[in-house]
Amino acid sequence: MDLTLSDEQRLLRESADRFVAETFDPEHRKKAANDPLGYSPAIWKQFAELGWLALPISEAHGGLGGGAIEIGLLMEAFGRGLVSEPFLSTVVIGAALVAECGTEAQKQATLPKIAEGALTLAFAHSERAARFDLGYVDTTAGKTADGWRLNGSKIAVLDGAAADQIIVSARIANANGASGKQGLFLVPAGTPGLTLRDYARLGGGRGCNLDLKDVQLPADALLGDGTDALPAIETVVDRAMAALGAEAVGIMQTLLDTTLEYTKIRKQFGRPLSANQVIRHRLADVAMQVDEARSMALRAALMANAEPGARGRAASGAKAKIGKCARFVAEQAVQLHGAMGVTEELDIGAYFKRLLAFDTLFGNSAHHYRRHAALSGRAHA
Amino acid sequence: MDLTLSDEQRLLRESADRFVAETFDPEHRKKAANDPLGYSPAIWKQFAELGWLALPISEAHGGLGGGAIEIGLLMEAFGRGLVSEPFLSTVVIGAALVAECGTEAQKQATLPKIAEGALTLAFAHSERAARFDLGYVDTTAGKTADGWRLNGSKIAVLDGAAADQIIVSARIANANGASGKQGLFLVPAGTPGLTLRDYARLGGGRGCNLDLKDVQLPADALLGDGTDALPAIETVVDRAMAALGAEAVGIMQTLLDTTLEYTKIRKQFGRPLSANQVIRHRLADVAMQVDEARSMALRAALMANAEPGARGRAASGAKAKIGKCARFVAEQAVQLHGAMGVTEELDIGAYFKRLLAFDTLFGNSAHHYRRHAALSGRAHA
Amino acid sequence: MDLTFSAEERAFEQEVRDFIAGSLTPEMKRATALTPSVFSDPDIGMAWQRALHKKGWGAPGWPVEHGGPDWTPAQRWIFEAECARAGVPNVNVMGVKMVGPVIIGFGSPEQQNFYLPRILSGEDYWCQGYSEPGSGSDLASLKTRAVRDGDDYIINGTKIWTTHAHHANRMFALVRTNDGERQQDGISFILIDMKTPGITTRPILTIGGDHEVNQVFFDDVRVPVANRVGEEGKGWTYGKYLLEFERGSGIASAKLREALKTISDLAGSDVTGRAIEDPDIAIRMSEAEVDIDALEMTELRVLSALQTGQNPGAVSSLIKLRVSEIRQAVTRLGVDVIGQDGLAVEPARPFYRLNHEPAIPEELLPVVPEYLNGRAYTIFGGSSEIQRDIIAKMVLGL
Amino acid sequence: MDLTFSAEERAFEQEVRDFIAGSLTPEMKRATALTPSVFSDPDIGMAWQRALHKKGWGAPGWPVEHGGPDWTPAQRWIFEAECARAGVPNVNVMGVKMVGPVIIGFGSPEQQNFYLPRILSGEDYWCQGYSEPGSGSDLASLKTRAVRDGDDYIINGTKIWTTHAHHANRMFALVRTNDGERQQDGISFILIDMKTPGITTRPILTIGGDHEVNQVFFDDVRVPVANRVGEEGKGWTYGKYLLEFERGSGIASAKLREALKTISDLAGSDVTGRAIEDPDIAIRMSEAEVDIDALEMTELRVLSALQTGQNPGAVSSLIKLRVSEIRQAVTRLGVDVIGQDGLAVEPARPFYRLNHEPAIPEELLPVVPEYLNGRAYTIFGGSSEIQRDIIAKMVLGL
Repeated sequence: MDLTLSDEQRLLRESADRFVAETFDPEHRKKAANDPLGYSPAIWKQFAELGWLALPISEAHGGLGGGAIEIGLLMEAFGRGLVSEPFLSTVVIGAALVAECGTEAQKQATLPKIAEGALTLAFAHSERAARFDLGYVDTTAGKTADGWRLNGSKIAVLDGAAADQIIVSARIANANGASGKQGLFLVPAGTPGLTLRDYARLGGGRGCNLDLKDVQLPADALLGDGTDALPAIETVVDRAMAALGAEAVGIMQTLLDTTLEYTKIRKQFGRPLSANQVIRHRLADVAMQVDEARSMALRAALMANAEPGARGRAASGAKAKIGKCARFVAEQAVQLHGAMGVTEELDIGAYFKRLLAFDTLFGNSAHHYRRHAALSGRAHA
Repeated sequence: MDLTLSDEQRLLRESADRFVAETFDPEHRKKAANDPLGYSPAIWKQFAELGWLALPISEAHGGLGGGAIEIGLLMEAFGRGLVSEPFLSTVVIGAALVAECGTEAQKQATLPKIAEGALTLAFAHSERAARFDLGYVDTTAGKTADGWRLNGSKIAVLDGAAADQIIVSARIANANGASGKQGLFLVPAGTPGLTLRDYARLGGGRGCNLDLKDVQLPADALLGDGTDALPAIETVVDRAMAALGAEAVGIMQTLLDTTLEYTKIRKQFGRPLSANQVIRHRLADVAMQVDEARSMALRAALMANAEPGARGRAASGAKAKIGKCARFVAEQAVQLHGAMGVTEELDIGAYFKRLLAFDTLFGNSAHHYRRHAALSGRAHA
Repeated sequence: MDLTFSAEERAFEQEVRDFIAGSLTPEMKRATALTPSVFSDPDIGMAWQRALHKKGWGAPGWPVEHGGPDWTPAQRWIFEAECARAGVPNVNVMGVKMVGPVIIGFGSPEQQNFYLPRILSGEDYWCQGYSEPGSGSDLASLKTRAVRDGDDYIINGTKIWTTHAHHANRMFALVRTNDGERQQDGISFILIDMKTPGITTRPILTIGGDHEVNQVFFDDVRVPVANRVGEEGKGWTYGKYLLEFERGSGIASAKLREALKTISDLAGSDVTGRAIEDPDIAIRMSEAEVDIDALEMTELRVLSALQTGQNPGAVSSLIKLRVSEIRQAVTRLGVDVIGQDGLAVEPARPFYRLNHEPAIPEELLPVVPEYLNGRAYTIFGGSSEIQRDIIAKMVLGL
Repeated sequence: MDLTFSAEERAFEQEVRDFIAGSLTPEMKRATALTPSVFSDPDIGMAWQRALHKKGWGAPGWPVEHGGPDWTPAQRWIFEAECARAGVPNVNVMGVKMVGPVIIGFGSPEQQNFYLPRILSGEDYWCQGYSEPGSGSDLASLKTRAVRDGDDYIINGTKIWTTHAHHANRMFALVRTNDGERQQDGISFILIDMKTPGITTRPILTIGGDHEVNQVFFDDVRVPVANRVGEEGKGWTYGKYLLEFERGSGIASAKLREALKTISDLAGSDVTGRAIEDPDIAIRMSEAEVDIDALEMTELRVLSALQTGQNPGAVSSLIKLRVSEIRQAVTRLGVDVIGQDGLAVEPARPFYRLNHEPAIPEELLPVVPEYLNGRAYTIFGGSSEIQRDIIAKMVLGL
């Protein structure tokens, strides 16, 4: 039982905090917001040089073999700076899906490249009719003479337009044509039949919706051997939620710090806002919720390798609780900034929106309380 | 569109307010709490003399033909005084069930007696396994040579021990022995096979659990002709919830008034509690919720004769919303009274408990939001 | 006591419905639905104002001698409810509901004759110059100064959060003409032609990405003294009158019910993966609906009191708080209903005249901006914190 | 970073389990489950204290030279968690966790030699004389006065909310020995034999119907000066030390988890009509469980900091607030789980020794009284309002 950071972890945190503080200022964010790519390839290169892209990849595949705690340290720093580089998509999700499902050849072909910053990935899984159900996929993969043919539509593909390859989930048709288990397919950008509707993502970065119309892929586009991919998807998404939780904690801490500062300086009726007991108590509640969120993100990271039930409960619990805290913290930060809070003049708005996006991603708070209840055997939840 | 009181209604309110203020003081309540009957027959007689027991009974049966608004005016006054006389059980529910389901002979036999204060009723319907589902009844009524035989168990029978007759719901066995629709049976107190476990009721008055073991009844104990009683039960319970809502409003208003007074007088750190902005805002919220509850109780009363769907939505909406407001108002009244609030030294505790009982009776807030959603066609609620 | 309307009122209701059916174009309706704001763009809003004016309904709250329709409170209720149900555009409230009543109450006959018809007809478009940087909730501390110079005032200073200043040709403003003992005493109420030299506006984008509010700068702006309403130094009184007038006039429940219905329809459709099947969504819809029911009854209680000539009393001051909270709950529900499609930001405006296909279905576009912009409900017009201060003091006597 | 315990710690865990299995009688367990209070009746609580003392575990937080077991923070965690899981009675915290540490920190060797063994053995039962009518959250304004008379103090005044004063044979109290410039300066910390002439107690029934707290009156009560702990006028400092000591010592998450499990088991049983099938109940159970998870992690972070010799810092002051809120949520859940059976009031005490059959199943009896009595969690020991004042000032520097 030791919740203190190792020396390596402390160093990682310090370097991440420093790099983010020096690089991701409001000026930079404004530029990134207008960039069609949504992030800076030059900075991505620096991430690679700092070893961050190699962090969770196994040493056998050119990585550093780090875990959820290290990812969390980086993500929290990224949250503080509203970093929009596709770290989650490429490293936390993409690389992990390849590591979980891929054949050794597929791992060798992708993971070292990711580690050195030469390959970006995106994950196209959600569909509109699925809402937040990871098990619901209508996109189909039909076997052809020399490979696969994919048809369907995906939404909420993070960083899709910037990805060199998109990992697309599809239901593999059975011999009798009925749809069967899920498979994951590596689809290179620009493959014919692939249509992206790219958009600026709430809170920074890009996203897209994706149409697949008779997308032809070679046989080895399928990750692994055709085992149902859903358990691996659940594993990776549980860990991604832990990472997102840490990012949210960084955002919330920044909102708390900024709001504390603002209420001390801003005067109304001849005295600082922070002289109002109602505002003091509100800020006490905000601080308390930031602390609770921090505990839950840490817990989800520490449970990232537990058995699926415990891991899922920790991940859903964290996502649900942090989502609830995030709403409160974000809404109060805006409220306490008054009229300035509801503009794009201050950074507050950008942080607010990133937290809103956080709550929606991979299922909102209500969804994850329900999943938590179901995983806890409360059957009718 | 007129929401002002008629002259008669104003008079009724004034006389009820006055009578309650003069009669139901803390001294009286302490006595009533130790009374095995739970209320005072002398006062019940006065209720009759004031015409209150005749209020909603039709003129053809010795009543005054009043409606839900008049009931609401009385109930709000009763709430202010924490009245524990069995008005709800006998008049609002009992008489209404007889009026809805009974044959003309049954009405003639009971309603005039109720109006003149010579008969008290109770309604035994809830069962432990039913929770809040009015449609769930396991108690059975089997046909015998000369009547009925009832078996089963009931809980939460309000004012059961003081009732001259108890209206018991039971499922009438079909010819093939399978259980069929619900029937209501008039069971005189003391009928062999009837076992009451009487208890002091949370917030005042008495209640009991009831066991029926081979209770033999004559053929005319069944109210009406054997039509399924569930729709009538729903009608009567919807109206009872409107009446309870009005009572809750009276309780909440009293808690607000008392708490306002207390926070002005009680000093801490050299100034009144009410000088604290946090407490001022809390009281503003309490006042707002009392006002919302008042609106909802009125709405449920105005919709008491609407078609079942609209009536049910208004009643469930009122029960749900007032229940939520009641919890907030009650908990804040105690909180703001500090240590004194969590004792039996002040009246606050009794009012608090009556609101807690209100929320539970006929289904709590969550149950009625769910019923509201279901009645609104939100199917999966 | 009863909730039903009389036969005459029912007939009036039908007249309103017929009018709307004949006047509300599909374009107006679509534009209103796709505008993530309580303010319609002027081309849409003023088209509707002209239709209303043609019918004689251009200013429902005004006295008949100034062009009001002489409605009972019940008629106003019916009118507002039907308009909400039909989804009509919003007219220029700063004209019809704000400066109009002040001019009627305190303006000179010349001012009345000049300005009121132009509001009715939609010829003038007004904005409100109240808040300043540093003087938001604490409005009386405002610093924009009007110095007398012959028959003119010379105005210097700045106003902020000025809704539609970039569309308006006129502004009514509170300016400091004197340093009274109390801050409130030196304030005057003045009408400003927005084309006067020395006025510049700077857009401020809202958190939802809309250009709705502005900062307005006054640099030696010369305004005739004749443009002052009422007495010099009494502007605070007129400004407060306006707020009171405004408070009694809105019927929010009908609009909230319509907003909820829009979200509810989305939740029932495939475009959101039938979000309504999520029990959290279904229950929260009932919670919001019940909250609207309670608000409606409170509004009806006020209406009924007005109808019978009584003073509705303190209850009306609770309404603003509830309305803003319920609005936020409804917009929040919208965000949860559209789920991950809410990630897509569409920066172009207006949504009803995009010249490209949006990334997500059109009807989903306003949902997140409405939630984001709606954070202002509990801030603008007196923050919820200020409202609770007021309720504690004025309603509860604390 | 990891959450697992070492092999030594696992072995200790097993030792604790074995001890509990061998010492906790079914009667103790049943009595604890049926007591709607955080305070066990003394016959139950002190039986457990004796068992602990026999094992050498009578005062886990004390230094080893005074009879403490010399545990690491992790061992204390394990001990508390196992005790919570097993549902052991509560010992006399006013003795072991409150006055004990003060006597250890500031008492004379004579006081230490006399009182500490009697706490460990369970021979003495202590109550706490802090609050007075009018001096609750504002404790420093207390008025009970101790006037020096030779080798005695003569005490006059009254204390209120005195838990188990009717069971206790000793009280530690804050009394005013001087009118200092600051209110805090004239307060002394004194140990009082409850059998001293002039002491009377009046029961105060809690809202849940329990006799737990009292008002205690002092009428010329003569107490030796030798019973004062530490210096005259320094009582406030000792009292604060006690509160800090107390704050770091509790591990609340394990008990909350157990309380939730009790409610959860009821919800899954026929005795509540399987309340768990109500989705509202199921979701709120998950909400409470997740809140407890968060609290547990926060407590573990504190533990881990203590373990490595660091100061856990401000986070510990947030814990009291969360614990009280979560406790209330869990007791509230209990009320909803038992539904209409909650209407039945059972006035007799204790529930585990009723001499009649209760109207509702025995295991449902404590549920409503626990909720009712639990309203005090956010009031006693510094109300939530006071806690937030403190957090704003001490944690946030406002």
